Amino acid sequence: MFNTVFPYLLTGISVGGQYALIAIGYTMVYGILRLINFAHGDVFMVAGIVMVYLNASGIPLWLSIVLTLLITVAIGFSIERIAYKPLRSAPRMSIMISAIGVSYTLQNLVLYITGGLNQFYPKIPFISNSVTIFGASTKMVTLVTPVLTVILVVALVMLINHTKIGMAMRAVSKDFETSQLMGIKINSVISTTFIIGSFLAAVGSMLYFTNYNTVIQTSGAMPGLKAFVAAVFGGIGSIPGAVVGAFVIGICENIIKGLDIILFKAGITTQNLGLATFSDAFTFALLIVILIVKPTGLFGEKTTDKV
Amino acid sequence: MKKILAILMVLCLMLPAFAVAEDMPVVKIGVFEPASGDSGAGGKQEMLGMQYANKIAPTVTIGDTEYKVELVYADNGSSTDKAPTAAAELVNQQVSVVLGSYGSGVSIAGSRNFADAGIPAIGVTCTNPQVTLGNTHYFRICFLDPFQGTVLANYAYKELGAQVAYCLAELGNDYDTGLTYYFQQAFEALGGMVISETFPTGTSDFTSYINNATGYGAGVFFAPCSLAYSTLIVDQAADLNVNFALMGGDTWDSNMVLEAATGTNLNILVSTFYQEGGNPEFDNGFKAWLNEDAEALTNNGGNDIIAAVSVMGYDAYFTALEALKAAGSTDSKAVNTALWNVTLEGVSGKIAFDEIGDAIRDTAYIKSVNTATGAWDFVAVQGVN
Amino acid sequence: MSQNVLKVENLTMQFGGVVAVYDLCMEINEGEIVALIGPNGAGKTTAFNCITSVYEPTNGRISFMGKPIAQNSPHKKMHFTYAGTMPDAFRGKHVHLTPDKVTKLGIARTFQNIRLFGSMTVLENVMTAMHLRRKSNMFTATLHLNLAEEHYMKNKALKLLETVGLLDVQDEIATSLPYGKQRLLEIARALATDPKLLLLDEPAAGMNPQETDELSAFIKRIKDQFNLTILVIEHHMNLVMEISDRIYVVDFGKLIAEGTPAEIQENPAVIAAYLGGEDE
Amino acid sequence: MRTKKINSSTLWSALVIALVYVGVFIAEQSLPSTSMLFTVLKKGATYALVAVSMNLLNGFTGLFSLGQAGFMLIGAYTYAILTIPVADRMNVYQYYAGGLVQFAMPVIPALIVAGLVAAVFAFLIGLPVLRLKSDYLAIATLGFAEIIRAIFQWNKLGALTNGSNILREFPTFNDFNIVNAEGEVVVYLSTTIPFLIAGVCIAIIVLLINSTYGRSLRAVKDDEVAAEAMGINLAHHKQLSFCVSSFFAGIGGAMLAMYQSTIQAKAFTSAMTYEILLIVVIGGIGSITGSCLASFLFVACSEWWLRFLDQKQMIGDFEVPLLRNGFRLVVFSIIIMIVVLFFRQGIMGTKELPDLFGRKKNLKREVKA
Repeated sequence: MFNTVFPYLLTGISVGGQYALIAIGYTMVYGILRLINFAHGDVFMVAGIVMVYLNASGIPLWLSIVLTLLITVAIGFSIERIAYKPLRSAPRMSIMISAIGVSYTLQNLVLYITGGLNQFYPKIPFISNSVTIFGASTKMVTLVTPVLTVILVVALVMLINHTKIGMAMRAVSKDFETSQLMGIKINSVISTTFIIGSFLAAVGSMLYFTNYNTVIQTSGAMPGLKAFVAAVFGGIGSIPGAVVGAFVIGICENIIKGLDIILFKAGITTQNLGLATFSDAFTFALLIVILIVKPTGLFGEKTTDKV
Repeated sequence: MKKILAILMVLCLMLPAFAVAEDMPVVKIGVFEPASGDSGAGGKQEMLGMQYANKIAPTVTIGDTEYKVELVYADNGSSTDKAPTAAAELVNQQVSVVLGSYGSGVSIAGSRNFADAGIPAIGVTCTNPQVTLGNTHYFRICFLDPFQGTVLANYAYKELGAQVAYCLAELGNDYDTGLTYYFQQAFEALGGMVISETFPTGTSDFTSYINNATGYGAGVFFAPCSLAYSTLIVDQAADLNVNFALMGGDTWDSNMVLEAATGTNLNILVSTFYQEGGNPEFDNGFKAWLNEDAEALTNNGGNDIIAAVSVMGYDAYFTALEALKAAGSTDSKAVNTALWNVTLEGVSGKIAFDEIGDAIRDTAYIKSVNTATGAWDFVAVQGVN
Repeated sequence: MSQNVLKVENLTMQFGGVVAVYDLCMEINEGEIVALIGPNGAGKTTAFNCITSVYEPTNGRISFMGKPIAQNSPHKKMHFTYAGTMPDAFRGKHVHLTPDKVTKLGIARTFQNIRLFGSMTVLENVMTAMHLRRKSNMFTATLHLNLAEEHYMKNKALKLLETVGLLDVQDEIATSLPYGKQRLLEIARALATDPKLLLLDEPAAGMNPQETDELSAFIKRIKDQFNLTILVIEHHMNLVMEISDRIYVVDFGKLIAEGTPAEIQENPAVIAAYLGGEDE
Repeated sequence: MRTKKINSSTLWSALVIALVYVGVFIAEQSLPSTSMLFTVLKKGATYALVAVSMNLLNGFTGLFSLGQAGFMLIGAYTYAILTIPVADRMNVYQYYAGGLVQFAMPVIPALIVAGLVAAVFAFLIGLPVLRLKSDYLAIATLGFAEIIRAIFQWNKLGALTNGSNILREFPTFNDFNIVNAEGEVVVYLSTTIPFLIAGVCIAIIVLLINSTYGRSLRAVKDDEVAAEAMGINLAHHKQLSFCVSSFFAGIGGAMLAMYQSTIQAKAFTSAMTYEILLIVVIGGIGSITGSCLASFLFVACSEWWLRFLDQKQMIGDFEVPLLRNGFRLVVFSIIIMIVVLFFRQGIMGTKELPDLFGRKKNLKREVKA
């Protein structure tokens, strides 16, 4: 039994780690701006494209990695300044539409630049290598991802709990107006949030695309959506929630993909039920169940409406 | 500010498309192919064949008049919901005949638009029987899925000795589902067992599916999906050290699969329409053209390995020219009537249509990836038996 | 003949550890104007919200016209955290209606922080409040087969606007009115639901002395005109003393006094509470 | 005085709408039927209906739902399953032995059934999700749309839905054309009829919005607590709006099927919902007229007017730079960003057609607030 389930678990943890890095970006932005940043998945995709083009230009790999991180951060920062900042006083719906617009623009821009063709992601040595663990063969990146994710999250939580900017972030996410009145520089807090989010998305993109070697303009859509679901699942606004949610969703979705064979081997079913069709749908079903049982997600704070 | 913006936007929209005056009369051939989306790469390679053919034969004599052949492109975006509008655009441009598409689903989706406008279409590599069945305007120059599926099943069972086959298809892709369906029919008829699964569009993690195949003890992994996915599957299968053979349909016949497989220890087999070297004259001319034209080379994936779909595109173009000549007019209805009797000695073989509008073909080529050299090795010419 | 219109028994409302209303008992008879007063944060609006079912009380029973409209007892899990009295008195029967049901029974209210429908005109605001007494269904209403009813609604709304003196601004967007007029519109809107009991939450807040004077006459007038029983929360003591038949005083969620205006003015506990309240 | 003014402006609006219909009809008889204009008009009419149905939810009830594509999918599939001619079923359901359903319904009843089925699904989905607030509701409905898509693609239901494969051969807009015995078209109706269907549906929505129910829905949008205090049953009215909206989204989906001539569950993704949401916002949240205008502009821009950007263009001997496949979409998305950032109220704000003819509606303050 263990041998049957283990490979799926392994993949699930790896996928979960990648989702987690994207989900943090969603959850931080939501915590501060109450904005579902639909463009975040596309920032992740653009990070992949940037890496492809930098590597093709012939500069050393380490330099392209550094530059990719910097450029992605710059893109995340400018998106906020161009598309969200002017709408700060507008209804929340407007900002969300703007986010959808940015997502649309990024995808179309990449479609135009790449001509709609798959771009091959460069191989990053060490993490691209194959390893065998408990009889299951996999890429090194599968093992590296969850470890790196946990390290980054711990660092982030330390940053939020023990630095001045972290304190400002917590204050802003508790009460936007009041913290503004208290003299917190809202704009720099928001920019920092976007910078951190984009940085993690760029790291996530490196792990992700090393695993799945091709980048195309729609590459960001599905991981983005899943990561977002993970963030909501864990209680949007909560960083540990996003991480837990991401791992739960990553593992569940891969178990579902293998559920037919697991059931088959356990002797419960005799034929293939085509359950793999529901690997995505299950993610959403799980989300809806959570929302109905606990409307603000696993670790979400309860909000009350003052009458 | 707002006013200026508004005016600028209106001006942008008003920007007229400048028509270019021509001395020679023009006959328009519609190219209904995906230039973006999952099948974008394949569609572009298919278009290369047409573009090369257009370069070789830029004019055609219809009746007594010489016409310049103009290719009109519409990108169907590899998706069945964009296809009707792309088809409508071609209809709007009043093309005489349409070539394409790569991918069966989009061909079916655009079919009705062509039918209603009375424009015939020549399917190039859309192998699902549904494309031509039950209509009189859609033709096709390639073999069909029941044939291809059977050929592959035969090969897998008899030559590879596989008892269990694992089939993986993209949800909602008519090409994938069709081919796996016919493969399954044939493979089970031979006495083998088939596990058939599907993956949703946009999937990038195939490890769980590959694990499934291993778990079922599959001898062959048959995944006739778009290029976007096949490269991912090849890459991930290599990492998982699988001990079964990977098998693909004609979509796998691409240098991108080669690139992904080079340096691994996989056994990859594909069925296809054409084997490089079948017509040296064409091969050399096409390669020379690719190497001259930087954009064409990029669209071919950066090297000059000839994809079978390019050859098919080339043949489709000449089939269209033959039909125009036979019709003696550029009127699409006349072309439609003429197409039934068109025959052509194409690069990929002899082309003639049966009563459904399908090409009469009974051979497929099977080739495998030489993972050391990164080239295709010819394996066999297969018929149904 | 005076029947209990509203009876509140041992009402306790607890949010986590905070007890907003503690063991509140009230009785309001038909035709009375009763005031509920107390310092800020004493739990007056929370009591209103319990009566109108916006909140579900932690413990206690609220009856309207002799029928319970809310009844609850603390959940077993709250055994240690529950801070009120009589945790078992109301066990056995659980009643919780949605606010609209309560309104339909005949309790209407206004809000302390005015809550008008911002996208609608003054007239539409009032007409919306008549939706609950409709006889048409979705199909007849959509196909406009209910013209007679629409006509009736409109006329009644216009009459109500005339009563509160807002006839001339019927086509203005409700939230564009000055503050005082918005309060009057809230009353008109509440009246449009055909209530028996009207709950007014600080109707005089933001009004100048002259408007306040007019308001007390106005409240008395509508009480007679529409046969109402009125419960009012107010800080304006002049108004309270002038219109109320009886007064309940709460502080820190607890009832500290009840009686006629004259009695309350003399009550030492009330004076202490108010003086203490002003220290804040 | 006031009532008279409303009447005259309403009259003018009716006249304008009537002129549009006459114009469409005449254009269809006189212009070549292959013109891109008609493609745009057909798709525009379809999108207009869907956008208005979404506006009913988002703009008039304040329910932020992103499930529109899911309900369109249900409508489209119901329509297709019910109307494919029996003779063609063997071909269409090629892997499922002709499928389960062995009859074909006329078009209009099938459209209504399509709407009803979508509404029934909406009712069931609404029971749990409508209790959720704002963003959470949006995510839950988005999730349900994805679940619906997966269910319709499940091969175990293939006898009904044809699995994930394409459905086709059902009647399309072109089948509305009246043909003579020789098969030549006598009267073109392939654009006029979709206009009529969409028109009737939108008219019903407009009537609903202007009824006492419509006022209540707006009250729910403005202030849920106050609406409830005024005796409006929140659950009931939200459910009602959700079902009505889904009913028309279902019909819109069926119209989309007729426009496309083939359908596949795969195409009804969240991207489709976002597209419709963009239309609603560009038109102005809370304006039916805006949604309609924006649909046509959106479709025309994305499918027609900007097409030339995808192909090489010469001005004299000068080749215009940047133009190649995909540039159209880049320009289009930039236009959308400009609209979103600089024209926040959309084309119409919350104004409607009669307001353009002088109906007084004091909305200044609200717009600012």
